[in-house]
Parts: sequence; C-alpha cells; structure tokens
Amino acid sequence: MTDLTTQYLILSAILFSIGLAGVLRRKNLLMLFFATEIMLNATNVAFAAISVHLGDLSGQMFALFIIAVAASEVAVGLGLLILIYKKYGTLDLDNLSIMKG
Amino acid sequence: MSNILTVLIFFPLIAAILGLFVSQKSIRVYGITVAAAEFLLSLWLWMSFDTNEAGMQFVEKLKLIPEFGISYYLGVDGISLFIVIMATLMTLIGIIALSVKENLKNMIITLLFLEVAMVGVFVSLDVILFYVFWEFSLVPMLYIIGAWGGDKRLYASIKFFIYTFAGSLVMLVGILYVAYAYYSTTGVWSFSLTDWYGLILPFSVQKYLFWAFFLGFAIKVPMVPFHTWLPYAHGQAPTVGSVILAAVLLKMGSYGFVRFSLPLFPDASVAYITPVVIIAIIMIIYTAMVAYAQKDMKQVIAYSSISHMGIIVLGTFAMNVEGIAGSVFQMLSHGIVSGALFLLVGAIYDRRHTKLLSEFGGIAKVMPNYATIFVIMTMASVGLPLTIGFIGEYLSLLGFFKVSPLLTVIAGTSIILGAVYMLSVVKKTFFGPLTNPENEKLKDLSTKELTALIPLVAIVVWLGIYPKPVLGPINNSTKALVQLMHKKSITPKAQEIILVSKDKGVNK
Amino acid sequence: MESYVYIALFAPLVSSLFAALFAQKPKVQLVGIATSILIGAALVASVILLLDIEETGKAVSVNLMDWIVVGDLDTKFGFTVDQVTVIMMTVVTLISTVVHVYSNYYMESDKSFNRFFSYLSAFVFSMMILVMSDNFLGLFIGWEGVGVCSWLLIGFWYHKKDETRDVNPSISPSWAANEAFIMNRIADLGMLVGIFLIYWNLGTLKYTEVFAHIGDLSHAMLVGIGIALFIGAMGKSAQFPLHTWLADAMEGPTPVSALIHAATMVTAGVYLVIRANPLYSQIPEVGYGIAVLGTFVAIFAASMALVNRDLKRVIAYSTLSQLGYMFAAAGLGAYWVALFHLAAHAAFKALLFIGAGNVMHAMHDELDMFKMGGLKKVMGWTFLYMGIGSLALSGIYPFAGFFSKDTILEVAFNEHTYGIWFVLWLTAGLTAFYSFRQVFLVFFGDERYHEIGAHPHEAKPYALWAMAPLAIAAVTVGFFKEDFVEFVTKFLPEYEMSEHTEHMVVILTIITTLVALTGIVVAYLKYAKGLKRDLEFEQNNKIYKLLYNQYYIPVIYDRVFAKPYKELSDIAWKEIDMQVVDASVDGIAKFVEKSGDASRKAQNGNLSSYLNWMAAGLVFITVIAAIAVAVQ
Amino acid sequence: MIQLPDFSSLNLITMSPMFVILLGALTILCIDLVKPNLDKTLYVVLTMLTLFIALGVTLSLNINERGLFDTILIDGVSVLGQTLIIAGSMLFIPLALTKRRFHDFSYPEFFSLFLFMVFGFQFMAASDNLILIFVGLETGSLALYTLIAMHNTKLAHEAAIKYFTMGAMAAGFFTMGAAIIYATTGSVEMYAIAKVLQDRMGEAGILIPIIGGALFMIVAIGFKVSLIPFHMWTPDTYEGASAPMAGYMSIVPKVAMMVVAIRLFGIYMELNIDIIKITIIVLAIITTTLANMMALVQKDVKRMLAYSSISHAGFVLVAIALDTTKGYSSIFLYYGLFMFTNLGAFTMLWISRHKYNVHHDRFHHPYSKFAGMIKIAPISAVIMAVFMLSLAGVPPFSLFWGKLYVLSAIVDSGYYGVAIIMALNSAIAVYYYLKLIVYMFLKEPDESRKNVVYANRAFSLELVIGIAAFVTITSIFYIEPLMSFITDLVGASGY
Repeated sequence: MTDLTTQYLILSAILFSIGLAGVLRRKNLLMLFFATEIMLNATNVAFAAISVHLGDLSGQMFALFIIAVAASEVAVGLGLLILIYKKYGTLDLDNLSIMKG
Repeated sequence: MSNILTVLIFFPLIAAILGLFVSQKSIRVYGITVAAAEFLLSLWLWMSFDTNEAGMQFVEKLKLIPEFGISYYLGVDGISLFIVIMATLMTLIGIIALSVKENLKNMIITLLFLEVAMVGVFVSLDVILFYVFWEFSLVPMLYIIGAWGGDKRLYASIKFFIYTFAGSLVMLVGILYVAYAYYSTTGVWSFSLTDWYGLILPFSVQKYLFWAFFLGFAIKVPMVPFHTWLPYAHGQAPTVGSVILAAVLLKMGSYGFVRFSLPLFPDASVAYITPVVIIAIIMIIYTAMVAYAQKDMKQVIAYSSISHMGIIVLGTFAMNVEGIAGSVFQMLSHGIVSGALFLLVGAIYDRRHTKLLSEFGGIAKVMPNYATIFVIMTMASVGLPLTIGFIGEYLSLLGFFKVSPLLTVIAGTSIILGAVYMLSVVKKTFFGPLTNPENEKLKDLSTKELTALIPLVAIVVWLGIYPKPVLGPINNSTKALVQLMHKKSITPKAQEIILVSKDKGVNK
Repeated sequence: MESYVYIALFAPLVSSLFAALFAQKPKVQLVGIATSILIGAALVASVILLLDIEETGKAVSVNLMDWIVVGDLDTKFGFTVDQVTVIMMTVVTLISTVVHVYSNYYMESDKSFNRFFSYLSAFVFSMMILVMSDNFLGLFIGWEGVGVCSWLLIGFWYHKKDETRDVNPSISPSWAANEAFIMNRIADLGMLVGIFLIYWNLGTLKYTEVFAHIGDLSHAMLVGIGIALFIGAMGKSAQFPLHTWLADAMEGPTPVSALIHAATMVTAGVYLVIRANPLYSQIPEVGYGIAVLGTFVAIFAASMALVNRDLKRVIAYSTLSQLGYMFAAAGLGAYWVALFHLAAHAAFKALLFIGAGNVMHAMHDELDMFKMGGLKKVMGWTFLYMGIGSLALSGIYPFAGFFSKDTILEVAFNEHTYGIWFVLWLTAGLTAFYSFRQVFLVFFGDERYHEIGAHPHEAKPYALWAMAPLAIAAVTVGFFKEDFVEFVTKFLPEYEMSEHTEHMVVILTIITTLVALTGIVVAYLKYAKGLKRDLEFEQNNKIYKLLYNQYYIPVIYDRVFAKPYKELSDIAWKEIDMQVVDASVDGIAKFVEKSGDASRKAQNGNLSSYLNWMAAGLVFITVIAAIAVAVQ
Repeated sequence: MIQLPDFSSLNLITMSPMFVILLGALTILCIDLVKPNLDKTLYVVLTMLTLFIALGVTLSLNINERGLFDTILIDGVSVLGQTLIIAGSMLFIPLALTKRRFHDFSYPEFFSLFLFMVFGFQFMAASDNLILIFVGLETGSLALYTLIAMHNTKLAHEAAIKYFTMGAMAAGFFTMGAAIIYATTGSVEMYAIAKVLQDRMGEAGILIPIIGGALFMIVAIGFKVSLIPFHMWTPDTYEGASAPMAGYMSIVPKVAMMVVAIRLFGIYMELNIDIIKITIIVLAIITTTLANMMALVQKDVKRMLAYSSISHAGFVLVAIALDTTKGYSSIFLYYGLFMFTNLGAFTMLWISRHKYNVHHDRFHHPYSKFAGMIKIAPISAVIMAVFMLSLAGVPPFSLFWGKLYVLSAIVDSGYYGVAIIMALNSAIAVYYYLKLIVYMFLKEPDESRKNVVYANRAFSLELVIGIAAFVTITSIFYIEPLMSFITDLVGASGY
C-alpha cells in the first residue's frame, strides 16, 4: 500500500473513533446523531481511499450509497427528534428511561 | 383387529374432546363410561395377546418423518402390556373414586388426556414418539396438581414440571446422539427402538449415554437425590392425582430403565451397577426412615413409594431374568397397592380434611371396613406372601442376590423398615382408644369408595396367589430382553454378569 | 389319602372365611361352634393321615398349582405329609381344636367374638401351610402367615391404650403386636437370605431335591445356609436376642397365648431345624452353637420366671426356656428328641395357659399372682389341671415332661457336653421351682384376692371338659415314647445312646428328678403357707431387680434401637431431606432467578449506556476471538 | 477503467417480488394522493393482495439466477428468506383491523411504509452484495423505526428513538466491517470475497483483518438479531411498539438478517476459521442463558416474550456455526414455526389490549391481567397455553420439532456440551412460560375487573390466532414435507 492510502485509512480510523467516542459520551440526541454521521463518513473516507488504491469503483459506489442512506437517516432521525422534543421538551436522552429492567 | 393400540391411544383423546360438550352434571358418568370402555379395550388387548410370544405384538408402523427416521411405531410385549392395563385400570378407579366438586368437567377431561399420554408412553416403540408422550404427560398432571391441589399447589406443580422436564431434556440430547450414532453406522436415520436394539455402541460412548438417559429416568422414578419433587407433588395433589402419579407416572422412569438403559447400553449398565444400586439402597433405607418420621399420613405413603421404587431399581439392575421380571412385577404391585393406599388416605381426608396422624387413633372401631382394607394394603405393601407385594419384592431381591449378596442383605432391610413405618401408621391411625371426638362420627367407606377399592383388593389377593397369567408373559419377554443384552454386550464383565440362565443347580 | 390332606389344610381356611362373614356382626354362637367343628375335622384328617403313614410308612404328597415361575425359579404350591409333618399336624390341630372350643367360653362376652374365631382359624391355616409345605418358599408363606395372624391376635384388643409398666417403657396390645411382627421380620430377612443361598446354589427350593444335593455344596456354603435359616428360626422361636416379643405377646387373649405362643407358632423354629436335619447334621459346629444358645436361653428365661409376678409372663418365660431345651436337643443332633419334647411340651404348656385363662377369668383379668392365693377351694378343677401341667413341666414321673426332658439331658450327657448338661439340669430345678411357685401362689395360702374385691368362680364345665384331652396327653404321652421313636425315625435320623450313657441313665434320671423335687419343695416352703413378701429385699437386692426387670433388656432395646431410630429418622427428614437435598434444588432455582435479577440491572433504560454496552460487546467478542487465537 | 456490462445481465425477473411490493406501496400512496382519508380496510386488503402476489412470484422464481448486474442472487436461501418475510407480513397485516382505533393504522402511509420495509428486507435476503444488503437493511430499518413511532405513544417514541440510535451505530459498524472486508479482498461481492479469501488464506497476518472485519459484522448482525449484549433495544422497543409490531419485529427483520449472516459467515465457515465459529457459539450461549434468566424476572408478558425471542435467536444462532445443511435448514424450519407461534402469542396480547393502561401504570400486559383466564375465556386460555407450551418446546407442539432439529444438528456436529447447555436452557425457559399458564389456569380471577377482556376483539385477529394455533398444533403432520422443501432449497444454494 502506498503511504498515502495508509494515511487516509488512519484518518478514517481516527474519525471513526471520534464518532464512536461521541456516540458513547454524548447525552444530547442531536449531538449523538452527528456522531453517528461522523462514523459513517469515516467509513466513506476509507472506502474512497481503498477504491482508489485498488482502482475498483465499487468502493466509491458504496460511499455514495452510504451518503444517501446517511441523509435519509438524518431525515427520519430528525423527525423522531422533533416528536421527542414535543413530548419531553428536551433532547437529553437521560430522560428517556421509562422502559427499563 | 390390528390397530388396537392406536384405538387404545386415541379413543380417550377423542372422548376427551367430545367430553367438552357433555354437561357438567352428567360428566362423571361420561368419564366413568369412557374409562371403563378404555379399560375393557386394554383387557381385550390382553385376551388377544399371545402369551407364548416374547417379542413385540400388535405392531403398527407408520412413517411420520421418513427423512429423519421418525415413525409412528407402536407395539406391546409382556413388559409393557400389564403396565398399560394398569394405567387404564387406575384411571378408571381414579375417576370412580373422584371426590372433587368444583369444575369436575375439566378434571375428567384432563384425566382422559393424561390417559392418552400414559398409554402412549408405554406402547410407543419409536423413541421420539415415546418422548412426545413422556413430555406431554407432564401437562395434564401440572394442571391436576395445580388446580385441585392443596395450599402449596403452585409450588408443587411447577417444581414437578420443571424438575422432570430438565431431566428429560438431557435425555433428549442422549436420544439424538444415539440416533446420530445409528445414522453414522447404518447410513439411515431411525428412531425406532427395535432398530436401535441392533446397534452396538463402544463402551466409551455407552457410559455417557447411560448417564444421560439415567438422569431422565432417575428424576422420574424418582431416585435420591432427585426425589424431593415427589413429596410435594403427592402432598399437594388431589387424591386422583396422587393415585395416578404413584401408580403410573413413576413407572415411566423404571420402565425406561428396562426398555432403554439396559438393552441399549448393556455394558455401561453392568459397569455402573454398583453406583446405581448404592443409590437404590440409599433410597430404600433413607426414605423408609424419612417415611417413619412423617406426621402426615399421605407423606408416609409418598416416601414409602420412593422406597419401593428403590426395590424396583435394584431388581432391574440384577441383570438376570429373576430380578428384572421381579422388578417389572413390582411395578404393577406397587402401582396397585400405593394407588389403593392413596385412595384410602383420600377417603379419610374427604371426611376429616386433615391427613395428620395425630388427628386419628382408634378409628378401626368406627370404620371397620376401612381399617380392614387399609390393613390388607399395608400387608401387601410390606410384602406379605400371598399378596401381590411379596412376589415382586422377593424376586427383585432374589435376582440381585446373585450380583451381590451383601448389598442385597442391606437392601433387604426394607422388609423390616417397611413394616416399621407402615405398622406405626396403622397403629397410630386405627389402634388405641378413640380419643378425638371428631372421629367418633366418622362414616365407614361409602359404596362409591368400595367399588373403587374392592377390585384392587381382589387383584392384590389374586395376583398374590396366582400370578402366573401376568408373570408368564413378563417372564418370556424378560428372557428375550436378557438374551438380547447378553448377545450384544461386548465387555467380558457384562458377558459374565448378564445371566440368561443359572449356571448351577439340579434342574438345569 | 390326598383328600385328607386337603381337608386338613383347607378346613381351617373355610372356617376362617366363614367366621369372617360375620366379622362385623355382634356375637354369633354358631360361628364358635362351626369353627370348632371344622378345626376338629382337620384334627380327624390329621389323625387318619397319622395312622395311614403309621402303616404304609410312605409320605403323601399333593401338588396344588404353580405359584412363582420365573427364569429358572419354579415354585409350586406343593404339600407333603411325612412322619414329621404328620406329628406336627396332629399336635397343631389337637391344640387348635381344644383352644377353639375353649375360646367359646373364654371370649363369650367379647363383642368381637366372630372376628376372633376368624383370626384364630386363619392362624391354624397358616400353621398348616407352614408344616405341610414341601418347599422352603411354601414354608415361608406359612412363616409370614402365622406372623400376621399372631399380629392380629396379639393386637386383638386394639382399643387399649399404650401404658408404661414397671417392666416395659410402653406397652399395649397393638404395641406388642407391632413389636412381635417387626422382630420376626428381622429374623425373616435371615430366612430369606438362606432361601436365596439355596436357590442360587441348588436351583431349587423343594426339600427333597435340596437335601438330596446338599452334599454338592462347599462346607462354608452349608454353614452360611445353616446360620441364615437358624436366624429365621430364632425369630419365630423367640431365641435370645429376639426374645422380648414373646413375653409382651401376653397382651393378647389367653387362648391365643395357649395356641400360638406356647404350642404351635413358637415351635416353628424348632420344626425348621428338625426339617433341615440333613443340612444341620452336615455342620455339627453350627449345631453345637445352636445347642449352646438354646441352653443359654433355657436358663436365662427360667431365671426371669423365678421372680416375675405376672401369671402369664411366668408361663411365657417357661415356654421360652423349654424352647431352649428343644434347640439344645436339635442342635446336638437328637432331632426326634426335640420333636418329642415339642409335642409333649405343646400339650402341657397349652394346658397351663388355658388354666391361667380360667384363673384370669375368675380374677377379672388380674394377673398379679401376689393378689391371688387360695383359689384351690373355688377352682378345684383348674387347680388339678394346672397341677398336672406344672408336674409335667417340672418333669416328674410319670408325666410327659419327665420322658422328654430327661432324654434331652441324657443327650447332652451322651454328647459329652457336660456344660450344657449341667446348665439344663440346673434349669430343670429352676423350672420346677417357678412352676410350683406359681401353683402355690395362685391356689394355696391366704385368699389375697379379697383385697381387690374379686369373686372368683370356676370355669364353665364344657371349658373344663375341653381341657381334658390336654391333661390326658400331659399324663400319658410319655408312655408312647417308644412307638414315637420307632415311628419318626423312619424319617429322622436315629439317635443311639452310647453304652456309657446307657449305664448312667438311671443315675441321671434320679439326679434330675431330685433337683426337680428340690425345686418343688423350696417353692412349697416359701409360698404354700401364704405370701411373706420381703419388700426390703425386693427393693435393694440387685439380682432380684435385675431378674424382675428382665435384665433391663426391654429398656435397653428401647434406648438403643427404638428411640435412636426415631431420632435418626427425624434428622433424616428435617435436617437432610429438607435442609440439604431439597434446599439445594431450590437453591439452584433461586440462583438462576437472582442472576436474572442482577443481569436485568444492566437494562437500566438509559440509551447511552445501551450504546456503551454495544461497544463493550465489540470489545468483548474481540477478547473472545483473542483468547481463541491464543488457544490455537 | 471499467466498461458497462450489457443489459442481458440485468435480468430483472429476479427482482420481480421486490417490484411487486414496490408497486403495491406506490399504488397505495397514489390512491391516497387522489382520494384522501379512505377507510383503512381498503389499504389492508390492498397490502394483503400485494403480498399474495409477491409470495406467488417468489415461489415461482427459478433458483440460482443472478440479476441486476449480478448483484441480486436468487438462490434457495434467498427464496426461503423472502418467503418467510412475506408470510410473516401476511400474518401481520390483518392485525391492523382491530376493534379499537389505533391511529397508526389509520394512515395510508403506514401501509406503504410497511411495504417499503418488506421491500428492504427482501433486498437483504436476495442480495449477496454488501452494498445492496446495506441499502436494504437501512431501507427496512428506517421504515421500521417510523412504523414503531407511528404507534404514537410516549413509550412508542422512546422505543423508536432507542432502536433508531442503536441502529445508526450498528450501521456504522456494518459499514466499517464492510470497509475492512473490502480492503482485504477488494470486492463487495460475497462470492468474490470468498474466492479472494480462499486464495489469500495462506498469507501471514491475513487473519487479523479477516477477523477484524468479521467482528464488526458480528456486532452489526448481532444488533439486528438481538444477541446479548447488542440486544438492549429489544425489550424496550417491543414494549413500546404495538403488540403485533413487536411480534413482527421478533421474526421478519431477524430472518432477513439471518440470511445475511448465513451468507457472510458461510464464507468464514468454508474457510473454517474456528475463531469465528467459537465466537459465535459463545455469543449464542450467553444470549440464550442470560435472556432466559432475565425473562424469568419480568412482570409484563410482552416484555417476557421480548426476552424469550432473544433467547430463541441465540438458540438458533448456534446452527449457523455448524456449517451443515441440516443446521442451516433447521434455522429456517425454526423461524418458520416460531413465526406462527410467536405471532400467535403476540396477537393474543393484541386482542386483549386496552386503549389505555388499566392493568398497570406502565405495562399493558402484566401477568396478573391473565389471572383465572380459564374461567373467563377458556378457549383462548387453552390456545394461549398451547402457544406457551410450544415456545417452551413441549411436544407435540410445533417448536418442539424446531428444537429437535436444531439440537440434532448440534449433536451431529459433535458439540455435546453446547447441546446440553441449550437443552437445560429450555428447562429454565419453561419456567416463565409456565408462569403465564399458572396465572391463566391456576389462579383465581381478581374481582376488580383488572383481568383480561377482549377490548380489541375482531374477526381478523381471531382468524390469525386460529391459523397460528392450527399450525402450532398440527405441526407433526407437515414437518416432513416442510423440512424436505427447506432442505432442498438450502442444499440447492450449496450450503
């Protein structure tokens, strides 16, 4: 592998970790969604890099699909978010714990 | 009529479903009629049974899942025939003596379902079919105990269910393994017992399988230390529940030993005689002591049946015709006797709503018939010659004596300890002055109860004096069984222990 | 002849069942009469058989039907009547008939009159099976059958409550019945083992076949079988240490004691040893052991009888002691002697018991001899009978005991077992003493019964007539000794006295008679002139107390066996079964539930912790994978 | 540079079932567009119709064809998967016709969304291309989140958001896993991946990326089929969602994901990389055991059923690690039977569902609600008991046979320990199923009118229950043909 690809992969790894960390630490749902977006985009970077490296398009196709899916995810997610906000008046996910046990 | 066994299984089922449409007040008659018909059917089975034929008879085979070798495969031989008859008989007796008032209809229908399962277990020669009936029999019993039982009935019923269920699941794994072993040797799947009989497994395999099956059966029998569900079940169950539980359901376990453990794993069975029999002896003595300590009449009978089952296991593992035939016969005698004893306890419970021995004393004066029958059953239970109880016990001990005189002598103490607890019950209940004023007004056995009990008394005496019609077929089939075991045993030890015929003696 | 066998066997059964029909009805005199007649029929049949065998000398055998046929075991209901059997049959039926007739008088006012006769005849039936069976298993049927009947009859007055007496921690008819049954069961286990040994070594249980092949067995095996069977005999014949039940069995009605606990059932053990003589003659050392035990029991029981005040218990102990004599004889190989003493003893002991019955009736069931005395005037006949009985028991010429017991002493002497001879000789003296102590206490001296306000009366004439045959037998049996010997030795081995003994016989007889007379004289001096109690002696003398309390054996048994077993059982139930076994089962269930409760804590409803769990899961499976890699 | 493939390889016929569904969905939308607020019955029937056609088409597909530029793979497994998915949906849809008005069903969008979801899951089952699987997965899931939320109670929203968020994270893991696999093999086509891995197995250190990728995939798959510890959403979501939706979730998405798992892990099994095998088995055991334990202590029947479905998933998962035809077939058999029994059970809850919580401040279906049901409604008590016994694996009811086959498959592969653990697990499981039976049969109904009433009774529901019950009871008679059908299809697709 060329070191450039390696760097890209490292970048994506870092991004993924950041996203993951965000997902794990964030208490605000909106921020949490951002974090998941970061995770997805991290993989996008990886896909793009690899596909270029291998000279094979399917990686980039995957990346595109991921972007599309991410977008729709945001759409649904925000929808739910609004519902929640209407009901609870907050996005702090510590409040969403009626169901437990 | 070749498919009599199918009829025998499904007649109660259909009857039970139709029973839903019978009105509450006439359901009792319906139940008695159906049970009686079923019983007569089983008698007919006996009549048309060829007593000289040792093998399976009335065989029916119908492929259910050919891919996987599961078939609807029925048949009876001398070993199972009489247990089936006993099952139908005890159901009939149980229904006749039924004393529950509230939703009698559910009770009777449940009993009929239970009868289906019981008959099915003993006539099915396909192992999966056997397992199906075996497991299914738990469900009606759960309902009987749980719905008509005493104060701790829920605890008792659930304990009964889960305990037995857990055991049989381990057995299921064992079953599947045997099937796989059969498959890998012959290349076809089969769960039919007769096919499996031909299968010779290496000892290294047998030993695990033996214990897998053992767990399933031991819990059902029940063998110490897996026995603690039984006192609860009996203690809480309604009379009919206890009767059938003691008479038939426990026999499933001991029958399993005879039908599965011995012929499938002869070498392992021989190799593990000592541990198994030591457990059996602990059962016999220890539970006899526990029975002696009981304050509740019914618990005494409950523990006593564990003790008697110990004798049965002992005889089974004698590995010779005398012992095994004896244990099979003992299954019948214990069924009849303990069934009758539970009926008797139920009779007194219906009158006084207590089973505590301390409540009674001297009631022989007010209930002479009751006392008489109770004493007869007591004597049968302690194995008095010329009662049904003697033959099985005697043969089991006699058979095992060949294997180990010392252990037999220890086990033989059952004839002493049995007398100790049973006679002390009789003394506490019937003898001494009639102190408790509540007992003075007690009514003697009603016609209903007598009609339930007299047949049992008759059987106890008849089979005690002239056991031949029953013992003959048992003897033939047992001979065949032992020969099979001897033929397929591979270890020299098994060859030596499994005794087809006595090597010494004048008339050999 | 077979027909007579069947009559002898089944007449009692019929009579029992007939009586059972009326079991729950109030007294029906017919029952008493009918049963007596039927048992009488059995007697007649037995006598006919006796005469027949007398002339033909051949045994009569019948085969009823198969019983247990399994594997190689083939047991039939087979009966054979040979010399020994027929003697036993005659004895049994004779005594039974008498007792049945007598019971009509004794139980006349008992409301369970019919039930009593049903039990009594049932007993006779079992006894007949016992003596007539031609195989060990059939013997065992009778063996257990008589056990049950004796259980029923001892506990006949079941409604009496347990009470503590000075000699027993707790006793009542039902208690005594259970004790008897259980003690016999202990012995029966030994018997079963003997049967098992015979079966697995000879493959048959038929006497003839067994004894035909007894030679094939190793000596050790024979010893084993011999001991096992004898343990069985010990139970029925109440040999030490299984003797306590016999004395307690006196709780039963007196006719029962006369029939079962004097004449018939208790001699079953002796019968077994005699029957198995081919076996025991192979193993003299065991036989010697038996003789020693018998001798010990003879004096042991006699010693207890010396001081006991209970009329019936005294006779019971004397029975015990006489059984000891029989075992001594049998053990020493003089089987016909044992049988002869058995027969003679049956007659006079039954006589004594029935006499005691009369006395009890007269005294309103008072048994303490110290409360009686001077009854001679009111009950002359009873006095006569009991006098005869006591004389016979003491072995005074010409009464039956003289011939039978002296022969046993001669045998002991002849075998050069002088120890045994001496002890038996001593016992003869004691026997004479206690039996006449009894006679004098009851019939002589001042009339102490006034203190308890009793109004004694003689028994009904027919009762007294019923006793006559026994009395006659007690007097005359001795003179048939020669015929008896000549008759039974067709079946049993001869027993020849050595020259030396032949010479000594006269002297021996004299010595024995002397010691007996001494006993009588002492008794006379001490008790005939009325009772002079030495309370201080009774309180403080260790030996007296020891004897009076039956060597404290009942108490010891209670403390060593009964109570600990009960406690152990309680522990087994409450501690082990509930606390350990069941608890551990429930423990598993609880553990599962607890861990369920614990693991659901993780499900705390908070989304971010869920997400953390997911990440943790990734880490977790990575670890598993890592471990898996490491493993490979 | 790659050249465009020719259109012959488009082979749209392979996608016909999806198209049917898609068409149905769009039709519904259009109808609503043209003429709003029509009655829901219309939509129900339309959906039903669509599904019928789709089912027919699916079954008429000929096996082992590829389409859409070889991204769609119609092999036996995918046919089975789609059949189960559609059948499950067909059992679900009638449940919309309830007596009480639950307004999630009153939107026509609900039905089109529903069909979109089915479409998505079909895609998952029908493709062996990671991209399409991902797309299908997200389509299905996003639709599902929305459907849950449409139940429109506080709990439903909470359920949806939990499910959604965790789903998003799972998606992240999926893509990352895919990325790693792509990096190692340079392909997103499974058959290609398999080939490449086959060749590269020898290489040093290749194991690390393979396993790395596999682990990420396990997380993503484990989330969907709810393996512990990725199961956290399951109980809450089931509780929040409407009963039929919960029942639906316990089957259809799992089946779709199982198919993916079979395809994906099949590769590793082929390469027999034991590490993954072991990992899966360990996960399965943990899942079954813990889920059973947690189910023991539940107070609400629906929540209990949630945990029970987790444990069933764990039980089935073992079969994947066996890599035998029998194993794979038994998965489908199991889910086929489980579908009827479990949906039946959930429907029994649905039929007795009040609009508002009357039984418990949080739960709709606390155990106490069913106390003494045998006295109030004997027939349905018996039916419910049959479902419970079947779930517990008591013969002769259907799931026993499923259990039998799975256990047998396990035993055949020589994992005796695992077999016994699983067997004993069902002994634990039987306790909580019995608990309901005990409440229904052995307890007295409490007088405060807190016990079961058929608030929601309707013919369609009874019909579904009837079918489910019938299938559950008469299983013995159709196991043979069903199993041979499954085995043939699975065998045909080379597993």
